[in-house]
Amino acid sequence: MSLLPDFALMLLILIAAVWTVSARDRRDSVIGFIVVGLLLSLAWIRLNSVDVALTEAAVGGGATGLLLLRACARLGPNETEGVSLKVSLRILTGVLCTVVAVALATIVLYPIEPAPTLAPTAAAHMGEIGLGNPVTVVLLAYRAIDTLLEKVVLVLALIGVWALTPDPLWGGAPGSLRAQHSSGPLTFLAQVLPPVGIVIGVYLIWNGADRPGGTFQGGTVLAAMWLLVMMADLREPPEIRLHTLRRLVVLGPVVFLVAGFAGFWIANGFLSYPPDLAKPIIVLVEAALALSIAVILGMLVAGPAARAPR
Amino acid sequence: MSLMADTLTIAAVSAGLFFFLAGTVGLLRFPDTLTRLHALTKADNLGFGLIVLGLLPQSPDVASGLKLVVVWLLVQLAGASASQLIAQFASKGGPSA
Amino acid sequence: MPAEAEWRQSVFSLAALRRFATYLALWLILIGFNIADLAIGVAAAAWATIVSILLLPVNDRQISPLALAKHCLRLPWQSLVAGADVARRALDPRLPVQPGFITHATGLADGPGRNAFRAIMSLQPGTLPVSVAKSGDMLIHCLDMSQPIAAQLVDEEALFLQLTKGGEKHPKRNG
Amino acid sequence: MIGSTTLYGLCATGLVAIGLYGLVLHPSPLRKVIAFNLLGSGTFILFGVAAQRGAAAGLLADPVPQAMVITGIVVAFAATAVAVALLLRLVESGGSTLEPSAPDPQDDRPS
Repeated sequence: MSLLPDFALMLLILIAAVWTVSARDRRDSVIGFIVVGLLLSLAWIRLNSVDVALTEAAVGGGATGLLLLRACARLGPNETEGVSLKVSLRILTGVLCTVVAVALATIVLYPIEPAPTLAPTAAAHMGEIGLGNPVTVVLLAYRAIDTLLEKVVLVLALIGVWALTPDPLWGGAPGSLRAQHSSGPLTFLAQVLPPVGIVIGVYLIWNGADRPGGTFQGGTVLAAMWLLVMMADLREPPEIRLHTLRRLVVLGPVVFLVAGFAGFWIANGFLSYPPDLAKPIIVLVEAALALSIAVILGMLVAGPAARAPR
Repeated sequence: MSLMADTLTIAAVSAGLFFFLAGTVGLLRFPDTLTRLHALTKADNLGFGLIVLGLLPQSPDVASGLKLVVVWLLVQLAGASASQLIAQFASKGGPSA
Repeated sequence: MPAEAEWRQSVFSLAALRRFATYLALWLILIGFNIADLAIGVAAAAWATIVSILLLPVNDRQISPLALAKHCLRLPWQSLVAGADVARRALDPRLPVQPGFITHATGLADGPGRNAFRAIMSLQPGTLPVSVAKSGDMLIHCLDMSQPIAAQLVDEEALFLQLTKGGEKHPKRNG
Repeated sequence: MIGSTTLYGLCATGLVAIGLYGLVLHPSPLRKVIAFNLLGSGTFILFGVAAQRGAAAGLLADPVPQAMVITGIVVAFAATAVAVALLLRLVESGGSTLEPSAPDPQDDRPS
């Protein structure tokens, strides 16, 4: 098989990365980063990791890109000076980076043989649980504890962002995400696309049990639809004191924890499921997690409250 | 049968690539942002459509083919929306608005 | 007026049903027909329909499915003409473009209808809608001013208006 | 003979180096956050290379590193969101000299 496409992709990724770091303007740098994210999702497909490719495209390029673009808009148009650093410092940093790169490249070029793998263990779990997507099996059964903690990290991150609200505004709504000038095409897109996005998001979540897809990817699609509606100014971001919002944020982790503790008396320990109930439990947990992810990602992009509660 | 399908695929995908190339040439040669948008939206849209058309005979069942058509429709919507938004943004500094 | 209310009710449920069917069809295309999946699909389509109605309220203008199908069939053809047109100009060594703006006084009211029309125009050969003034004057960027674009726009709008029927019967607007 | 997996490994190496360079040298906090994300992406691709090499038992790639990367991407996003929120708060309260403070006309916050 020819290496040419891979080589071209690698070159494009590196060029976009250099652009991202070297661009003068802040916004150009963010756009470079989004391009890197999209190219990386192609690389993930070449690495036979379709689940990761979907996540990278949705979260790595899409959600992070939107977050950074908003930050650019808030920070004003111009990059400050200060790019002119001492040449000696640049050379020193260059040497440091080269050393790191050479060390990593050595590991890549002379890897351990045979390659360590946990694939057989994961495959054995697949049979027990009856799901067809090995990545979902790892995320929700074999290494469910990691996923649970990651959900807690998401909730903590949201609490961290909300905690930056100035005191008088506590409980209010985040600043409007509206684009500066209301415009027909954006409104139209925000009216037509979200229902389609909902069907696709639910499809990704549901289908993730057996084929590529899952809670992260589906949840991000749902979050993106919500953000699109807020950007087109069809709906305002909700006030962060709303109980419904807060319940949705913790719904996923709570359902996950309940399922985990239930393992003590319906199976043999924390986060273990009885074989015949495993699939329904996992699907239930996935649905709750996806809803929470959608809400958390949306609110993370929206940022801390910027308006006093009404 | 399979030969005909393959021929159609090769022809349509090549034509699609040609239009992507033409769109890129337009992007480089056309004089201003709005004109370049024409090149991007129209030529690339057609290029993408032809690639989808070329892949249709290769899809294993009707559902996969329809999926490709759905993707095509979504890209049309995205292209139409994005080009108008960029046009609106680009013309802010330009004549009238 | 009970007759009026009843008429509205039937329009509403018909439109909602049609949207629901569209989203369910999308689900079936994505995942294939399967009884176990269908329950989830129905729920997803119902959720999508509710969101769709919240974002884009059903109004009295109904779209006739036949006209919509006819319009959709024109889409690939237009894409072909538009792409070939741009490709020809881009690859011609003389670069035959005469860019410029024209204004088109549209009769469409502000709303989804006009936005859909703009989207279609942006896919048409040689035209790219830029903005719409309050008065309804649509500013359109053209690739080649020597083409009879103004007349073409009027034709397109007439064709677009065929999509909706019954709009005149109940001019009471709804969003 | 270099295979495509090794090629992506080298690409990841480059990403890590470029990201590290930007992280160390850029004075602007937002640019540091972006560079850090590049560094992270490179690390993730290294996991992808490990996953690809660990293909066994009929699976195209080892699912364990893949699952870890999915978790990692989401956590990286959450960390970026917190960093950006901190940065904006710092700038808006006038605490930074590096980022020029720009009052946002579309936010009706009382200041």
